[in-house]
Amino acid sequence: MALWSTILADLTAGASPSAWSELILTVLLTPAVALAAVTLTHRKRPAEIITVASVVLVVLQTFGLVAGVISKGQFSALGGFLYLDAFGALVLIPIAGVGFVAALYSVSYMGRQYERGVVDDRHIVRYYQGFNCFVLTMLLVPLANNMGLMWVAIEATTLVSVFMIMLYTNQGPMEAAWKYLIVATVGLSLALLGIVLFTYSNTAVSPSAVASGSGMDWTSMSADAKLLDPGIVKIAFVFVLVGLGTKAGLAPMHTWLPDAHGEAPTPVSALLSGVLLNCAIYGVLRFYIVASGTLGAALPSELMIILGLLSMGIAAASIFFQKDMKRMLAYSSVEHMGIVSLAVGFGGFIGLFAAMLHIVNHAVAKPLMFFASGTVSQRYETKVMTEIKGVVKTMPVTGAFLLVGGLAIAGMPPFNIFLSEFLVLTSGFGTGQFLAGSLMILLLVVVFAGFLRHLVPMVFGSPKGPGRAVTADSRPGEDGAGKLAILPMAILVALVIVLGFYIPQPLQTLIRDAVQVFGQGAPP
Amino acid sequence: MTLFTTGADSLKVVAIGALQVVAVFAFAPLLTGIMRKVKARTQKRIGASVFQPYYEISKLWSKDEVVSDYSSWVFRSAPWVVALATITAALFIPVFVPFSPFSAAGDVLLVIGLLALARFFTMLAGIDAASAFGGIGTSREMMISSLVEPGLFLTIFVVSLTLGGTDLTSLVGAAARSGVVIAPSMLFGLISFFIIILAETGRLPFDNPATHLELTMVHEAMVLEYSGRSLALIEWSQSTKQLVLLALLANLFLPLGMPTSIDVGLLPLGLGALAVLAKVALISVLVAYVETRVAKWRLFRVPDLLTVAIASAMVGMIFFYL
Amino acid sequence: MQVPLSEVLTLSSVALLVSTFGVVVRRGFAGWLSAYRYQSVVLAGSTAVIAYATGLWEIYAAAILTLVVKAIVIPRLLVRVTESVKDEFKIEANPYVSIRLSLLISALLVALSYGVIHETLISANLDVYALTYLPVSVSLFFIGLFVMVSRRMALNQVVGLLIIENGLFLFTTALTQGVSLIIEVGILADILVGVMISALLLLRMSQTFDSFDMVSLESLKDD
Amino acid sequence: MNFLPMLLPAIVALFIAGALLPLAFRDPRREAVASFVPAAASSLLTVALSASVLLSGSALRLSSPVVEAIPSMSLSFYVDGIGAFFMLIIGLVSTSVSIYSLGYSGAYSGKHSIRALGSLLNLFVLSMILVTATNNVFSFLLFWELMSLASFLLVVYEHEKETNLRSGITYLVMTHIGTALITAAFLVLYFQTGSLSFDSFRSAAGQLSSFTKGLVFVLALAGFGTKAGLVPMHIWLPEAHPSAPSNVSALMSGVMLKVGIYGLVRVTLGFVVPSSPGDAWMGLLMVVTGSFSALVGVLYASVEHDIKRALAYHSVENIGIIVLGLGLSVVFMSFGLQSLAALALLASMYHSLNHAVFKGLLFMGAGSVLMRTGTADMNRMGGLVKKMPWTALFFLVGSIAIAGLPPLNGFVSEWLTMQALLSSYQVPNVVLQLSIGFASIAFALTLGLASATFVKLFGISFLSRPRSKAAEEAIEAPKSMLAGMTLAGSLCVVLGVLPFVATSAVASAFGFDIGLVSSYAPFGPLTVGYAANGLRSVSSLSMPQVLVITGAVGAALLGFVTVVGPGRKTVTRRYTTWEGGFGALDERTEYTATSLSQPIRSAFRSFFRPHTSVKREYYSDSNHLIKRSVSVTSETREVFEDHLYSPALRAVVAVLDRVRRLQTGRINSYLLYIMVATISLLLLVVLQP
Repeated sequence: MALWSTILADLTAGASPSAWSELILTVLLTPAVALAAVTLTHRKRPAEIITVASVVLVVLQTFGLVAGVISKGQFSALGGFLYLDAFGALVLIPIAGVGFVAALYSVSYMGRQYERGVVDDRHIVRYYQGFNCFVLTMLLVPLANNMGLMWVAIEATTLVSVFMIMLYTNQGPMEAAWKYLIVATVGLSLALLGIVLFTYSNTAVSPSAVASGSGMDWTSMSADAKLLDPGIVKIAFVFVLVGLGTKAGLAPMHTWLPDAHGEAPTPVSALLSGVLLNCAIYGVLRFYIVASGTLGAALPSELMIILGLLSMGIAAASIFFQKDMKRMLAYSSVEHMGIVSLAVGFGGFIGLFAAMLHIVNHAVAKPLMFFASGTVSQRYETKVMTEIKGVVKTMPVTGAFLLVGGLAIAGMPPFNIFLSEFLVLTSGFGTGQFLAGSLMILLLVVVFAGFLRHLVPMVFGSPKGPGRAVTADSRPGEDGAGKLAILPMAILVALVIVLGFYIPQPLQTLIRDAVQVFGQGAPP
Repeated sequence: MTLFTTGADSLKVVAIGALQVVAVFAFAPLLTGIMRKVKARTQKRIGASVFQPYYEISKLWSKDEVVSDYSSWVFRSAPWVVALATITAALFIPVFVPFSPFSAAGDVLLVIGLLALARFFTMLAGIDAASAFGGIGTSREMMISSLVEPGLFLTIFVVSLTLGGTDLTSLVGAAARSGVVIAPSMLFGLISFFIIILAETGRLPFDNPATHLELTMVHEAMVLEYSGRSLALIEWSQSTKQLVLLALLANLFLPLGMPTSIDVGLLPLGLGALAVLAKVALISVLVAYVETRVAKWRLFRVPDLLTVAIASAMVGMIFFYL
Repeated sequence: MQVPLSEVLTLSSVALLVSTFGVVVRRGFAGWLSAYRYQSVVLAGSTAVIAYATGLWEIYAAAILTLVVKAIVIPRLLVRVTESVKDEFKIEANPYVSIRLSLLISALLVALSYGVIHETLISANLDVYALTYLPVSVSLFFIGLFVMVSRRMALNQVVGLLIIENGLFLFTTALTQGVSLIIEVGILADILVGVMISALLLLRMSQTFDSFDMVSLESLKDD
Repeated sequence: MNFLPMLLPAIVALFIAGALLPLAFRDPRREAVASFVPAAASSLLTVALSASVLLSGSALRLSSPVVEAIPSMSLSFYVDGIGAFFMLIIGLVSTSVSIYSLGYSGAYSGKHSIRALGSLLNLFVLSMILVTATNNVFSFLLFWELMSLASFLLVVYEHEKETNLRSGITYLVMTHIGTALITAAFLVLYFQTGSLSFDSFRSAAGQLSSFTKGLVFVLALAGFGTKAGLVPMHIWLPEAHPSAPSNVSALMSGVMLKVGIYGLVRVTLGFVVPSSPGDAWMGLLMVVTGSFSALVGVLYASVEHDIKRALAYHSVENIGIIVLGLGLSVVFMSFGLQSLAALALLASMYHSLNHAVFKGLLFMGAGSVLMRTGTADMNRMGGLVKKMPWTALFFLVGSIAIAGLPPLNGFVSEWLTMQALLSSYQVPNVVLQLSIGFASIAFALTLGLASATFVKLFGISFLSRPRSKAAEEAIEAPKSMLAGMTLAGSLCVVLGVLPFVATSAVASAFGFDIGLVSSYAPFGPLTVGYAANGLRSVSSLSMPQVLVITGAVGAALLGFVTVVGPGRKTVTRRYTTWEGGFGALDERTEYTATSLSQPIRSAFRSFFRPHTSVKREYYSDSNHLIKRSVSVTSETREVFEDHLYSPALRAVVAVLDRVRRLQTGRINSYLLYIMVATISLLLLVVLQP
């Protein structure tokens, strides 16, 4: 571990405070510039190269920011308008990481769709425009200090993702986009009600904030959380929880999620599931911090536990009967967001540590599953799981990744999801929430059974399927998916396995600082 | 009393043990002869002489053996294993003298294990000859033996509770000391042990030893393919097992006339041995008498009789506890 | 004559509630469009009242902006978009909840919002604007949501959305004079873009499916 | 022991080498050698490690952190006596199985990848060994499920057959339910002690309240029972073991079930120490479940005609006997009868060692028969003793051992269990005495049925005439398979004849002092004291002396036969079996496995509820007199499947189906959900004080 700390030290030594705020701005600028460049060139090849380059840049800058946060704690830019602390940095990592991996995968996936004529030149360019805009808006969410700006960023992500879901113009995506737009807009307006109420109670308390116009800033809200009026904060937190909960896919507001993630093109649904949900739950947790400051942790945690259990229950039921592969993965995202809210509900150092870790773990495992299932459904030309058999025989490498990803998502121990789920259970039983803990174990078993019921016949068995050239005699070595599809999946599989029993030192310190931001549990 | 005590008394001990086994081995066929004689007499027939089994064994001893070409070494080794197991089992049981020298090495559970080993190999031999008769015998024996085990174990449970422990020498000694009066639990133990002996030795309600009709034979069917010296060995160990079990019944449940311990002097030991012989002969007469009175039960009614044995042993146990 | 401020405020909130009920009652497309136009005017009026009371010039700009956009631009845009739509999709033939029952439920929702707001906020020392307009905007929000729930036609979803936007706008102006204008404009812009995209989507959908009836929009479900 | 701390990492490294090495080769022969030789070597190392830990009595401690912030979240290992004893079992069996797999993998060289079999086997054995070495909840669960995952991948190794997939899924889901229960048990302990490490569980064993003790015990019994295959949770076992390749099912049946028993022992004796008569109900529960699952296991095994399914059911029976022994020791412990508790524990642990060895041997025998004849159905085997003499001999040794017949190890552990049952009269509570008495009926019935089953298993598959062409053309198994079986067979004999080897191992593992149970001088007898109503006696069993006596009797018999020789020279002629004068009968008239077990099936009708269906085929529909063919199928119904599992599954599915309907597809209902959610949460928040 000494190795890591030496790297961090000399990296952050040279940078002066103002350097960090410039880094925040450049991180936002990179995707914007890429967006402009893609619209200018308007051709497939350059669009791909620009997108991948911009995402690589974003990843590097994010690592810089994370190093800065670990050594400095937190810093802001544009006079407090943008702000980054440990919790924000933690949510930033999946955005950059999954963005990079999704970019790589979409080059191969959209390329293949392009060859098959499913998508023409105009579509590809619009896809990459949407992709860069999507990354930009998602980066803005954790960086925004002003809650109004964060709300605008989340609303923008909704509009951009609606735009990208409508890429394929047949009936399914159209209907999914419509439902997504309506439900999300309703949800977000509810969230706006909550945010405005929070701001109102904040300005009522500290007149100085009114003058400097920072009434809506999270930093000032959390600073005088103790002084806010409990009545207003109670209603405001409910509005924000239901509002942003819709975007985070917490039940019963999750209904748009299976349609949207099921119908969107695979890289987009990987981004939606892996990262967008994190940004929404990030918003909810920001206000959870303020509300637990004012009302004490009891009431907000109770609400989080109720919604968490509800999401796991509904997701478990739907996974058990699902026929479409992508919808099953969407429901599994609902389940994992339920686990994160349950972890925060259980609270204490271990609970919050588990929540942060689960956000990162889920962002690693879910895209892996989406990529593997995307490649498989591209090759078998169907998304219905009962029609796909013997993937391990026709596509050995992707089959292995599908199996590893599936078992990881279902919570099978050697992989990373089990580590955070186990921590959640420990915090559950540790804080005496026996009923919620045992209900969670029960639902995890149902989800595991449901997943296995679909996954094992798909991966094993003698290969038959409607798709092109799905014959048993394909040479075991040669795998259907191209090199560029295998690379992102390989990175994610390696992470899924390694994170199962070894969490790198800087990530641990980052998570510990993020838990301090919640200001609840001291390490045991 | 560990076996390898040094000096003179170890010689005496081994001598008594060896003598006892030789006596058991010698008198066994006589017992079968007596039983057949009694059955004949009750059916108003003269019947063969009491020593007929000896003549049969010596006749078979010098006959050629015919072996089926489907069978394997298991078929040919079975008679030797059965004889070996039965004689070793006899060694551990104090038959004529309330003392068996080898009780340090094994107890009544070992005796049951050895008898089970003999039964295991007989069943295998039944299948090995690849004939339907062998199959009939083995399948019926499988069902009967699997129901005899619980009865046997529960009887031992009752006996070990009332007489303390499973070491045969101390059991027989304790039975002798307890005199004529039989504890109620021992009475129920006696009933269940009697039924089990009928099943073990293949007497009438379970199996008809005298017939070759495939409808009724169980033990006979398994050894149908044997001839010559192997058949002689099997017959001999069958009757030894019969004598040993009857002697066990006599010594444990009807201890009348049995000297309480070994060092009482030669005369009472001799008298005790004679008493045992008389009791065993009396019981075999009773068994033969029961055989003529009762017809062979249908095979699927046999489990009910064995359940009666288990139930009575269970009641014996309850009697002891309450 | 100097009308005291509180009367004016209660008068404008009553007017707002009446205009919302007006939208709920309408059956046809043209009907609720005119009711919506009337509601926007009343909204602009009450914003002007707040601006006059607080003397802040931004709120005046916001009031004019609402009047222009909501009373004129959006209705005309919607009319142009829905020209090609056949008539029978404009009339709400059989909504999930009959009109009389939906009126009752709207009244219930108003009562609920007033109850909740007063129950929790007795202790908070709210200024007079918040006190009057907070419950109105919350009930406006719930009624808009209820309209979207109870109507079968896709067009009426947009109606519900617009009512919710009005409620939201009133909420923000009444409560947070202190919020900087950029955020205010940002929020308004976001809402408008949202409405435009839904209109665009409606257009695209009307070409792919030949009807606006929601029934055709039920293929994606877990059967 | 200075080299001790290095052994564990060396074992782990060797196994991982065994897992990765085969990936470097292409030709199946070299792949097999590259994976199974390191496996055999590291299993030997495991035996050495566990033996040295048992002998020296010292413990090995090792750990590497996973999450610094939470101290007890780390990969920590602690090899103490109990762990070493089970590691010894795993080491012994996996050594012989690895040698056996060298030959056995030849059967798969054409169709399946040997690489996968080799590396998965290495991972499987490694995870089992590490489970017995872990020292905190996280690492225990990690390696526990790694074991289930590796064995699942091996169960679905031949994944063309549909049934294998279904049994694989049932297996993994049932194991996961078991793990859920175990996690709950450990976390309840965590709530009591505040840390995840087993040391704190052990130190807090005294202060647990009786309710927590009961709760943790029941959860652990259900959780580990699912893994060990106790009756109500055993349905995965008869499907998973036969579908795995035979060398894997030898490991699964012989050793993986023991890891379940290890968990149970660790929790009952380590964390939930029964100390007061109030805890006796736990022992009684184990005795009842144990004897019940022993009876059910052997009943199903006796009517089974697939050799691997029969052996799998038989594992259920033996696990029942082990749990029976454990239950008795818990009962004795809660009444403070330390010596009897040690006796019962010795019986149960000795039986788990024996069962691992002879079940491994039997599965290896079945594997070589399967490899040579291509079928596991006994009705198509027969006469193999002439074609595969060595396999037949080993299978016979295994059958005698498992049937608990004297010369071999099965008898010794059953003798100890019977002595423990018989000495239950010293328990001062009448209800316990009577219920243990009733449990001993089931136990005794199991012994009878076990020897009957193995007469059928050995007789039908090896003796009499071959019933199919494949059985006729069978040839002896390759050398390496025979070597594996020789190792296991000789272990059976050694453990049978010299019981002091195992009793001293168990004594030092569980730390009860030497004098307590019986004298451990080499060749000394196993003695159990008796003192009932004034009569004192000592019953003892010394296998070496029994062997000497049998030898003497054998010599005497031979002498008698030669001395009393036949009058004239006798000749042994070979001739066809007597067929009752009907002329040459073919093999169809022979007894088959199903017909052999028919009397048992009718004797236990109420349990099996045999269901026969007759199917008639006619030449023409109009006249039903002339039949083309009549086929009768009679099979026994799986009681637990019909009455316990399918109704439960239907109920769960019905509930899930109702919840699933929420996704109606209409946007109105989605918005309704949001409205309802907002209003209900508002009311919840407002109305709460």
